[in-house]
Amino acid sequence: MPPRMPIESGVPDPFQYMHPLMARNFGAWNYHERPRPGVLCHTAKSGDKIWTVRAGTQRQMDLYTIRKLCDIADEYAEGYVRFTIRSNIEFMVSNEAKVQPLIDKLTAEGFPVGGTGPSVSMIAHTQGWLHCDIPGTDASGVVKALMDELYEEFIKEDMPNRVHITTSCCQINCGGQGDIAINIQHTKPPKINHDLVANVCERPSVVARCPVAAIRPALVNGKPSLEVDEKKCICCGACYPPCPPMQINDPEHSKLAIWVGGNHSNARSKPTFQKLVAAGIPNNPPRWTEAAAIVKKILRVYKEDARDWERLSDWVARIGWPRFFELTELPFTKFHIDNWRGARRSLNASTHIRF
Amino acid sequence: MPPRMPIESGVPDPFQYMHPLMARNFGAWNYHERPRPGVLCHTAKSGDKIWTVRAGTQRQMDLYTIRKLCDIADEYAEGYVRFTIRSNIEFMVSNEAKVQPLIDKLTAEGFPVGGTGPSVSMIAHTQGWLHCDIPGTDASGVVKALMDELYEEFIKEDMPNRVHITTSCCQINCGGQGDIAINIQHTKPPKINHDLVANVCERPSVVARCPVAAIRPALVNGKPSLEVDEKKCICCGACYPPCPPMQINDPEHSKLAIWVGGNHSNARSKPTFQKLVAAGIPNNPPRWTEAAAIVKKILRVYKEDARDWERLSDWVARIGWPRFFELTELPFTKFHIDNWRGARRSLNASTHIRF
Amino acid sequence: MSKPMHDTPMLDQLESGPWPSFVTGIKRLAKDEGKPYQNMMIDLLGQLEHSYKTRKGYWKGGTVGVIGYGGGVIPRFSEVAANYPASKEFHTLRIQPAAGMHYDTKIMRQLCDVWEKYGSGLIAFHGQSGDIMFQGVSSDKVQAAFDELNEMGFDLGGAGPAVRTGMSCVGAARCEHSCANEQKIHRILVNNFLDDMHRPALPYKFKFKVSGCPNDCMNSIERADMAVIGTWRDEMKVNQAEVKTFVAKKGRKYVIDNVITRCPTNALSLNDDDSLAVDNRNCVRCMHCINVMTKALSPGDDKGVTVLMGGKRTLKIGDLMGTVVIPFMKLEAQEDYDKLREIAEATIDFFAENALEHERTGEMIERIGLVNFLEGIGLEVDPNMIAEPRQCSYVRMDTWDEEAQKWFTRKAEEKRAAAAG
Amino acid sequence: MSKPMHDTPMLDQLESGPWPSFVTGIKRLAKDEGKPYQNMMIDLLGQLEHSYKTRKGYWKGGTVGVIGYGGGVIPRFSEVAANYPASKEFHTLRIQPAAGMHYDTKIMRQLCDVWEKYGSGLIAFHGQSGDIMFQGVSSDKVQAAFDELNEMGFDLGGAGPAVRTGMSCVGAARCEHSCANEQKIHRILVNNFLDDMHRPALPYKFKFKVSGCPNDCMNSIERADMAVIGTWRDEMKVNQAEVKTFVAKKGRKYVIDNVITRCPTNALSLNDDDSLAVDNRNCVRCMHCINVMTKALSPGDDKGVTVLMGGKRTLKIGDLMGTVVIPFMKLEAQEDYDKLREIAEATIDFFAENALEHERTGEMIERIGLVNFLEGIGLEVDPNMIAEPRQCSYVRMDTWDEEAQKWFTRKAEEKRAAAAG
Repeated sequence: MPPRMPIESGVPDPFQYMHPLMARNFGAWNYHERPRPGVLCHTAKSGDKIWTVRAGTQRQMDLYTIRKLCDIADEYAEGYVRFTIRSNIEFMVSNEAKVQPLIDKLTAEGFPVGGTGPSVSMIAHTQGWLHCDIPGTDASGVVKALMDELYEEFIKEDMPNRVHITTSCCQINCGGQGDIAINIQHTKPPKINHDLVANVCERPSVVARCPVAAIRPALVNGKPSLEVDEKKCICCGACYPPCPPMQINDPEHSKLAIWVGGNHSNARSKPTFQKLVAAGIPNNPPRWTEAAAIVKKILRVYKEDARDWERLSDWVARIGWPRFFELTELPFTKFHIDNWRGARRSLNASTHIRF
Repeated sequence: MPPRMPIESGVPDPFQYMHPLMARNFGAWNYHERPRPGVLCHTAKSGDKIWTVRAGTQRQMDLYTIRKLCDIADEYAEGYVRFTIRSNIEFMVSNEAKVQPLIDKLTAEGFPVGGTGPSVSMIAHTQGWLHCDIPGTDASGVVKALMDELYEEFIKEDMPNRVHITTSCCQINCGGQGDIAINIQHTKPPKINHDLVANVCERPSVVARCPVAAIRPALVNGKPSLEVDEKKCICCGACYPPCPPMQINDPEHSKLAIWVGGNHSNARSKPTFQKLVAAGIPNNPPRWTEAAAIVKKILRVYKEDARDWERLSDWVARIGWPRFFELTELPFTKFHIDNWRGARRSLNASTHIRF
Repeated sequence: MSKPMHDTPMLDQLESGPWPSFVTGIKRLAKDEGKPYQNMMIDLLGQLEHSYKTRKGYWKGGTVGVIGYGGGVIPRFSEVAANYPASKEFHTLRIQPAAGMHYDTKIMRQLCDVWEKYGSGLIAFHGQSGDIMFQGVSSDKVQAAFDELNEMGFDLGGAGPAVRTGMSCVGAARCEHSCANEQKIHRILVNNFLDDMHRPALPYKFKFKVSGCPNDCMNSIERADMAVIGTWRDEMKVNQAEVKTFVAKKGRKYVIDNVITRCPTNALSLNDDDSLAVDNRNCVRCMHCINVMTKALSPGDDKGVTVLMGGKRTLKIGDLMGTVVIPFMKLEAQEDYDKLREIAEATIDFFAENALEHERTGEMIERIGLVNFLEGIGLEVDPNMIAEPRQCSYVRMDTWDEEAQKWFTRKAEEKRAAAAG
Repeated sequence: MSKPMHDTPMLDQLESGPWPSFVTGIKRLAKDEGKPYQNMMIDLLGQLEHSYKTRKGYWKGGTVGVIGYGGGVIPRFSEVAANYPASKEFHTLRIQPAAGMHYDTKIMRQLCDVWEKYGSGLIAFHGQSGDIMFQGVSSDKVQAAFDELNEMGFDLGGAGPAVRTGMSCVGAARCEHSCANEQKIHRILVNNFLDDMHRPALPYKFKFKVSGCPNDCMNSIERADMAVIGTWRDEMKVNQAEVKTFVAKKGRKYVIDNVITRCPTNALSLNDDDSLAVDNRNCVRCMHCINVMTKALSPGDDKGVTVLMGGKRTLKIGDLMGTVVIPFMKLEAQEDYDKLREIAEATIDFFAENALEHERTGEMIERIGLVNFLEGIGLEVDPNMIAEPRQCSYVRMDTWDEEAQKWFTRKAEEKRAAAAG
C-alpha cells in the first residue's frame, strides 16, 4: 500500500465552528459594552445581541481540563468557544440570562472570569523548560506564578487601560513586545565544548549568526572549533541554537530582565517597543518572587498614577522615564542608556525635562 | 620696538553699550506685548516700559548704511541699538511717542519694520560667492532676491507662527536648520585635477573626510593622487575644502534643494531637523526665481492651512507629509525616503495614515 | 502498572494559588492509570522538576516529520532520557486552528480523542505561533496522529525557514471595529503558500497576520513579515446624540482631558454645545476616540486594508516593526483579493531570492533599503510609507528630474482614472 | 582717480525690490572717490559679477593673521586677481561683539571709522558664527586694523580648530522669559578659553551658545557643542485673572484647541470656571502656553540651566542635536559658575585628547557612546539624559549589581544632603 499523502487543507474555514449568531451577523456589528469584568456584550445592526464570557486558562491543558471546558460550554453556554491570542477561552451565549450561571460555574471550576477591558490579561508566553530546546528559564511556570499574584487584576477592570504581559525564555524574544515583558538576559559569554563544535555545528553559519561579529573559526586543541571574542560578546545567545555546544544558559548567570512600554496598538501613539527597566534579576523557580515583586510594583504605580485610557507606554510618555524610575524605586544605570544601532534617537535632545 | 601683543579681552561686557533702561531692569522683566508688527513693548516688574522697533537690514552693510542707522538711532531713538541673530537691527525707546516717528523714518530710509511675532524674519545666511572659499552659490544675493519677494510677510504678522528661513551655500550646511532651508545640493562627483592633488592636499586627511569611504589614494598618470569610487560617492563635497583640486562646484550640476520643518525651539515638540522636500532646482542668479517660487508656494499653503501657533514642523506633524506634498504640488520621489544611518526611524511603522 | 511518580517539590508549589495550574493538569495525566501516556507524563514531570532544580533545559531537536511534508513537527529528544526514559521523545505537532480560533465542542472533543489515543494528553491553545500545539508524542505515533487530525480537516502549520501559521482576530465575526474580512484574508494568504509552509526552503521564516482595525489585536505590525490591517478612508461615523450622552455622563472636562487632548493629530474639538467636531482630513484612524466612545463613534463605510511588511523580533539586528508598503487597498471584489495574493507572492519570491540565510524580511529591507525592496516587489513609493522625509543631504540625486516626472505621470494617470471611473 | 566700474548687469538686478540691497551699498563704496577702499570695491563687484555669470566662487584661503594669535582672521585671496587686481586680498576680521549684540551709536561709529581707514567699508552684523565680520582688508592692513579695534576693547573671535565665538540671547536684558544671566555665562565660558580660541589646536571647532529659556532663540541645541539653556524647576506662575481675561477674549474652544491640546504632556486642563489647572509635575517647560499667554503665565522662581552637548551641522555623519548632560544646575553663587566652567574645561580637555582630527564633540559622543563620554568628563548618568531607555537586549550587563548600587548610593547621599541642607 502506498503511504498516505497529506491533504494540504491549510487553515480551516471558521464558519463550520462559529457560533451561529456570529455567523449570521458577520460583518454587521454595531457596538459593544462591557456589562462587568470578563463579559462583553455585542449588539449587531440587526438588533441581535451576543454575550461573551471570557475566562483564563493555563494554556497547556490536559484532556480533562479541555473536556471540562467543553462540558461547561455544552451545559451553560451554547456549545461554541473560541480562544483569544492570550489563551483566554471565550464562551458565547445569545441570552443574558445564561451569563451569570456560566460565570458561577467557571468560577466554581477554578477558571477565573476576566481579562476584558482595563485588566491584566493572561501572560503571552513561550515554551520554556517544558518544551523548548534553548530555554533559559521556564515559561508556563513563570506565568502560573505571576498570574497567581495578578489574579485580582485579571478578574477586575481596575487598571487605567489593558495590560499585556509577556515572557520570553531566551533573548530571541519569542514573547514579543508587551506593556511589561519578563525576558531572559544572559550575562556571560557561551561556554564552548570544543570537542563537539566541529561535528555538530555548521561553523560559517554560526559565525554569520553573531550580531556583533564576535565569533571566529579557530583551532582549539588541534580541533576545528569556534572562538568568541569575549570583549565584543554581548552574551545574547544567538550562537546557541545553531551550535548547541556553545552553551549560553547558565543556572546563575542567565538572569531575568524586565522591559516596559511595548505596545502593538495604533491607538493614540504609534506602536512602540518595550524599554529596559530592570535587569540582574535572579532566575528563581518555582515562583520567581523577585521578578514578580518588580512587576507588581510597576503595576501598582501605574494603577495609581496613570490616567484613564493610558496604556503603560502612554503613561510613561506623559510622566517621563525619570519619574518612572523614581516611582518604581528601580535603579537607573548606564545600561539603560542605549548603545545599540541608532542609539542617538533615544537621547534627550531637548530641554523637555520634568522636575 | 617690540611688536604690539594683543590684549586678550575676549567677549566685551555688554552693559557698557546697553540701553540704560534695560540695564536698570536687568533680570526683572514682567511681560511683553506686540502693539503692532515690528514693535515689542516690554514691561518690567518696576513698571518701566521699553519699546523696541525692529527693522530688517542687508546684513553686509556699507559704512554709509551703518552711519545712517546710527543717525536714526540718535535722532529718533535713544542712541542704543542691538542686533538679532537674524541680522535685524533693534532700536529701543523709553517713550511710546517715539515709536511712530521712528517707524516712519526707518520706512522712509528703506528699512522694513517687521520681523516680530508670526512673520517671516530675515533669512539667516552664509557667505556665498562674496566671501566663502567653497561656495556653490551666492548667499547675500539669494537672500536679497527672496526677501524682496517676502517683504510683505516680513512687515506683517500674518503667518501662523514665526518662520525662520535659512540658506547654505554648500552641503556642510552652515545655515543650519530652518522652517525652510534653501541649500546647495551637488549632484555629480568632484572633478579632480590630478596634477595638483599631491602638492595641495594632505591625502590621508581627505580620505578620512569622506562620509561614505569612497575616496582612496591612487597613482594617476604616474602621480600620487586620489580616486573617487563614483558608485559610492554621494556628491556631498566634503572632500573639497581640504582638497580644492577636487572641485565639487559645478555651474549646472550644483543644484538647490529645499528642506522644511527644522525647528530649534523646545516649544511644544522637541527640536526637529529639517526634511527634504524639493531638489534639482536650478542655481539661477541673480534672482533664483525657481527656488523663490517653491518657497512662496510652501509659505502660502502653510499660511492657509496651519492653525495659530503651529510652526511649520508642527503643522506638517498634524497634517502629515502626504498632505504636504499634495498641497504644495511638489513631487514625492524615492529620494525622499531616507537611506542614511538610522533611516528606519523615518519609516511609517504604524497604520497612522490620513486619507 | 505505572512507574512510580518522581518527587516534584518545586513543581508542587505551582499547584497552589488561584490561577489554573498546568502542573495539576499534567499530574492528572501522570496518574491516569492505564493510559498510553501515563508513564510519559510521569517522566515529563521528572524531567521538568530536574530543570527547575538545575535551572537548565534538557530538550534537543532532531528530525521527525510526516510523509509528504518537510516541517510542522517540532522534534524533542530528551538529553536526560537515562533518568526519564518514558518521555525521551516528546515531539509537538503544530496544527493550524480555524481562522479566528473558533471551535464547537464536538470538534474540541474529537481533537482530545486523537491526543488521548496517540499523544500525551497535553494540548496548548495556542502557541505564540498561532498553532494548536499537540505537545508530547513519540516518534512512532506522529504519523498516525497527524493522519487522523488531517482527515478531520486540520493541517500542519509551519516551522523552520518556511511560511508560518498565520493569525487573524475575531474581527467581522463579532467586532464592530472590523474593517475587513479577516478570516478570508488569512485563509487566502496562508492557503496560497502551503507548499512554502510544508516544504521549508525559504531563507528564514515568513509570517502573515491579519487584524481588522488599527487596534491590531493580532500584534501584526510587530510580529508579522506581512501584516494586513483593516482601516477606512471616508469619514468616521459620529452619532452626535450619543456624544452628548457621553459628555453628559462623564463631564466636559473629562471628555476634553481623555478624548480631545489624546487625539494624536488634534483632529477633535468639543463644540460649545457638547457635540464633537472631527477634522476627518487629519484623522489618522488611531481608534482612541472610537475605543472610548464605542456607541457614539465608529469607522466609516469605505473600508479596506493597510499592508505593512518587515516586523520581527530581536534576532539579528534588534526588534523591528513592519512598515507601510500599501497605504490603502480595497478588498471587495475577487480581483482585489487576487491583487493582495499577488503582492504576497512577489514578496515571498523576492525574499527567497534576495534574503541572506536566516535573514528576516525586515532585516533584508533594512539591508537593501525600502526603495529597492519596493522596486523588487513592484510597488511605487508613496509618502504614506514614511513618517518623514530624509533629513540628511547625503544622497545622490542626479536623476531627480526623472523621478519627479514619474510622480507627476502617476498623479495625472490617477486623475484621469478617477475622472473616467 | 579711480579705475572704471565693471559692467554688473546681474548684480544690478539686485538693486531693485523693497529689501535693502547690499549691492547698492557696495556700489556706494565703489563710487566713494578718493577713499582707500574704492578700487578694491570696484574689483570686488567685478569678481562677484563674474561669479554670478559663471556660477562659481573665486576665493581661496591662505595664511594671514595678527601677531600673537593663530586664528581669527579669515584669509581670502582671489583666484581671478589678474582681472580684478584691487580685490586680490579681501580678508575678514572676525570680531566678537558684546554679549547680546548691544551697541551704542558711539561705538558703532568708531567701528566704522576703523574700517574706513583700513578696510573695505563693508561690515556684516553679524556672521553665522556670531562675529562682527569686517569683510575686506588687504594683508598689509590686517594688523593695524586689529590693533585699533583691540585697543577699543574688541578681540578676535575663533576660526579653525578652536573654541569659537559664542552667542547669547538678549535674555535678562529685556526678556521676561529669561531664567539665567545669559551674558555672564557667555562671557565666563568663552573668556575662560581665549587661549584655545586664539591658538587653534583642538581636533576641530568647539562652540558655546547660551539661551535664557527653552525657546532657545540662539539655536544652541542644534548649533553648539555646549549649549546652556535657562529653565526652572518649581511651578510655573499662573495669574488666574489674566487666564480668565484671555479665555474671555479668545473663547473656550480657541483656548482648548490652541493651548490645552498643544501641551506635549497633557499637563494643562481648563477648569469649568475658565481657570487653568497645571500639572506642574509633568510640565516639561516647553514654553508653548507661556508664549501664548505672556501676561498670564511665566516661568517659576527656582531658576537654573540645562546643559546639552554635541550639536553640530551636517559634516561628517549628518546633523546632530545636542543631548542633555546636565538636566539642571543652579547658577547663582560664584561656585555655581565655577562648576559650569570646570565642566566646560573637562569637556574641552576630553575632546582635545579623544576626538579624531576634524571630529566634532557630537560625533565623538556618537562614536564612543554617551556613557563613556560622561565618565570622561566626570558626570553621572541620569534618566533625564535620555528620551527612553534601551529597547534592544544586545548589551552585556554582568556588572548590573554594581551599577545599581551606584544609583542607590547616590540617591541615599542626595537624600542625606537634602536633609542636612
